[in-house]
Amino acid sequence: MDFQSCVNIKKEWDIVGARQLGRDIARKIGFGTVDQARIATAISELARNIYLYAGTGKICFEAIEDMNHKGLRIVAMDDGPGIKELSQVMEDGFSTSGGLGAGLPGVKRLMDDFDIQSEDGKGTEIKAVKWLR
Amino acid sequence: MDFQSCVNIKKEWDIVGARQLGRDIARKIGFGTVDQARIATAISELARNIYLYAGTGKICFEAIEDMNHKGLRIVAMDDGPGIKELSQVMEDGFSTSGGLGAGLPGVKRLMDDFDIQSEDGKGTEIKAVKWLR
Amino acid sequence: MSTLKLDLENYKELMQQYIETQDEQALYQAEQFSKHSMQQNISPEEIINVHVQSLQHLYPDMPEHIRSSLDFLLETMISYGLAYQEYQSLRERQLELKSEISVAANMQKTLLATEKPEIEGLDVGAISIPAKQMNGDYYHFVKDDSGALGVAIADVVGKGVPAALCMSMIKYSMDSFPENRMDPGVILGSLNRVVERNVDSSMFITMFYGLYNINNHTFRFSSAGHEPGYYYDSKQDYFEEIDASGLVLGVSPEATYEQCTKEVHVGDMIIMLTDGVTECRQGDRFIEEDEVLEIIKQYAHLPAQETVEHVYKHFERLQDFQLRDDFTLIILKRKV
Amino acid sequence: MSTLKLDLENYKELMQQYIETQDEQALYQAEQFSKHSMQQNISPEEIINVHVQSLQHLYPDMPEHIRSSLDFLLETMISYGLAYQEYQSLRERQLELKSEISVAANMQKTLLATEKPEIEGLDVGAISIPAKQMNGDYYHFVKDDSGALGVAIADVVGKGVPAALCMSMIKYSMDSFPENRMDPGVILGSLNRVVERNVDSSMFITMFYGLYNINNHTFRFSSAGHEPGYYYDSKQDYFEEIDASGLVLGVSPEATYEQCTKEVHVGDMIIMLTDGVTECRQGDRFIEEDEVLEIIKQYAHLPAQETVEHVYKHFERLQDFQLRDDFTLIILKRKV
Ligand SMILES: [Mn+2]
Ligand SMILES: [Mn+2]
Ligand SMILES: [Mn+2]
Ligand SMILES: [Mn+2]
Repeated sequence: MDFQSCVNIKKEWDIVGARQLGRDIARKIGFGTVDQARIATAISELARNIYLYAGTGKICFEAIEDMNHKGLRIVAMDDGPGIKELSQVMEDGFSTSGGLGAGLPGVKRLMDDFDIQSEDGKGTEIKAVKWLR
Repeated sequence: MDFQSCVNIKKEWDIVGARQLGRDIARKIGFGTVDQARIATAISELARNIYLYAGTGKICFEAIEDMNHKGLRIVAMDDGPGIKELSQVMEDGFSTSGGLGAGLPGVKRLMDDFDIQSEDGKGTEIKAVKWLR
Repeated sequence: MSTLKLDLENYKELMQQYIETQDEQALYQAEQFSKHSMQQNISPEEIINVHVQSLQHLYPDMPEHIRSSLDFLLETMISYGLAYQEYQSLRERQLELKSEISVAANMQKTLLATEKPEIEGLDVGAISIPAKQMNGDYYHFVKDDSGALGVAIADVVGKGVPAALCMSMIKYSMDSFPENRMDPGVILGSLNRVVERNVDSSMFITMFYGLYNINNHTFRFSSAGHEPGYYYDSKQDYFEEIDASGLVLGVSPEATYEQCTKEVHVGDMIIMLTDGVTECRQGDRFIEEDEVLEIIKQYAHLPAQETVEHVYKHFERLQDFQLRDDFTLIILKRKV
Repeated sequence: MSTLKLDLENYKELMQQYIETQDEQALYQAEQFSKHSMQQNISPEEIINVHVQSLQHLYPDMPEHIRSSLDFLLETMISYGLAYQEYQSLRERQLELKSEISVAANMQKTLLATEKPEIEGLDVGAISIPAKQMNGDYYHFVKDDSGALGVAIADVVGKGVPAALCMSMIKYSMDSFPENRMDPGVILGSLNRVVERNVDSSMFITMFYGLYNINNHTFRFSSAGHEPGYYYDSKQDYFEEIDASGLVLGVSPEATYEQCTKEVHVGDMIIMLTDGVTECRQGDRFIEEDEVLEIIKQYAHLPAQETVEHVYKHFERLQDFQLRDDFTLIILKRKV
């Protein structure tokens, strides 16, 4: 993956940087206003998770294409503590508790494809794709 | 209650008439845009219930005042079949099923006070009040 | 996609109508439009988007700052849109759970069913209505070898599913007691050990157990911390509390249960109930004990089953048709 | 009220910043603003209202048609606002139910608990994991007067609360059987009558009951329509199905249960399981029977309890840590 399409997440300010880069790429791919806003919100969640729970990590963007359509892939990586109870974290209805975070189920909803790999003590990698319709 | 502050509900068009009259009175009492819209939506629900389930009935409006504040009282009356299972009709979470109607729990939410009396075969009377804050 | 486009046209026209005429009909249709959109799972941010597009079609010279402001507004709606989608899936899950619990409630009804005994000279009325779907109250009739009638009335501390599970345990334990050993104190003693052994210590059961001897018309009873019963003396028109000392079930394995006996005269009644009857509330006010007895007396001339039903209906209405606790009332009336 | 006013200021400033600079930071803060608003139960129509007011402060000369269009937009948001409020109350109710069911699940664990027997010469392993909170599978060990070991394994058709209630019935019925009459066919026959009498006809229970005679090392078993078990012949390294004919419990009061006997040799295993083991799925693919036996064999050299635990962990991972059905596996291995 191209270096320039990644943003390192170390401080809260980097969340804005990641959103900006992601939105720019999304716009270039051809996503409309609503989808751009959804993608930006998904990026916020991913970046904030890194910032809050892993300390540091990075978020990368890639324009992708399959036979039928173009899309944007977001990959969020960190070497943090990992997520122990995946099934609990992905459970619906309680992620937006109090409304402070959409959480990972929110990211899954905002995007089209969603995949998560996490190992206890070895960090987390989340891949999410939004397809252009 | 003053004759002029009632609207007879016989056809769907009368729903609009009831909303119009209710909104005018609400505006005069001093309600803001959001509350006006909420009151109009509550009137829609009450009037549509009459139109759909009782056939005919009427909706009356009254400017009221207690020691501390002014308010609007809406009274919806019909001689229809009445509601058998009140506790079921007032149950939350299923009223907006499919999104077609906010139902009576919706009216209760949109207004401040809510009271319903219904007798099997003898019709229904619903009183709802919104207070000016 | 095509429906959304169609709706865009629709929205634009309605909006234009409203801008031009300011009339209520357009607003009414706006309401219909949004309900229709909700049916199609359209999120609020999409409504904002349709709004922006409609404005641009109608007013291509819309000031840039207005356009920007609406983009900003759209951004704030994304989180609300997520909550809306979560709402949809929560509602589905809730419906599932509801039907699951209603199946369980039906099972419970079958499991806990007890037949009201037909006994010469004794008029029996019993009613038990759960506050939610599942009943945490329980009553049970059993005739022993000598023809005496055993009556159990119980209340689990707690409601809903856990209480129901607990009650089914009580029921199976009682079913497995031999039918010839029915001393109230002994029965409560055995149940106490079962509950103590099997149930989490945070869960308690109160029970009143009475044995009506049809031959000499005496009523022997014990209580495991249950709401006291009443004896109604019809000659003196007077209610007397009947109670016996004993710990609630499940607290201590060594609990013992006092046994008391009451002679029952012709025309008199024994009343057993749970706190769902005596702790009825009207608004914020608790009903007084006297009020409950007053209402019972008011319907006492009727057959016992009609009495308990009328009393229930009275308190149901008083509580706006929403019981706060399970409601169980049993009346035994000596006829001859 | 005062917080809302504060937020109005806040919103206005952020919006202005965005209009002037179009920068991402303002949008990020818009997102934060809306999450904050949601925490304070502010409905989407109120956001629209704050938007309109901010625009009017900043641009007092805003065209009348824009103002009207926003009133129209606000009207469409009222229904979404209602859905949002319903979402809040649904979530609360859901949390309540969740904790209620978790209490019930704990009770169920206590109620259905069975002690794994220590028997000279026999190595016993057992595991039972529910797919949701409450277990619709059940297993039970009991030693009879002669020292024989009775093993029951059962599966209710259905999951969740109703299944749990049903299982507690089975448990209490079994507890009330006299301890000296433990013929598998007779036990299934009695249970069948209990279930038939007490449970709705839509609910079925399958059960496999086996009796291991420790003196002559024979295994006598009956099955009420349950998933067949397996006998593992260690010398020949070969699995043989063990099954007996019999209707599922609760269908017909007259059902009878065939009884079969199997000799057990040193080093061999008896495997009993529910369909949650054999019908594991990986994505859309069902696991083949052979695969299950292969995995069991892979861990067969370990003590029986470790075997069943390793097999469970294997299939748990295979199913992405989300069981589709309750999973119960019992292994009896003859040591000497
Ligand atoms: Mn209770
Ligand atoms: Mn109670
Ligand atoms: Mn099952
Ligand atoms: Mn199963």
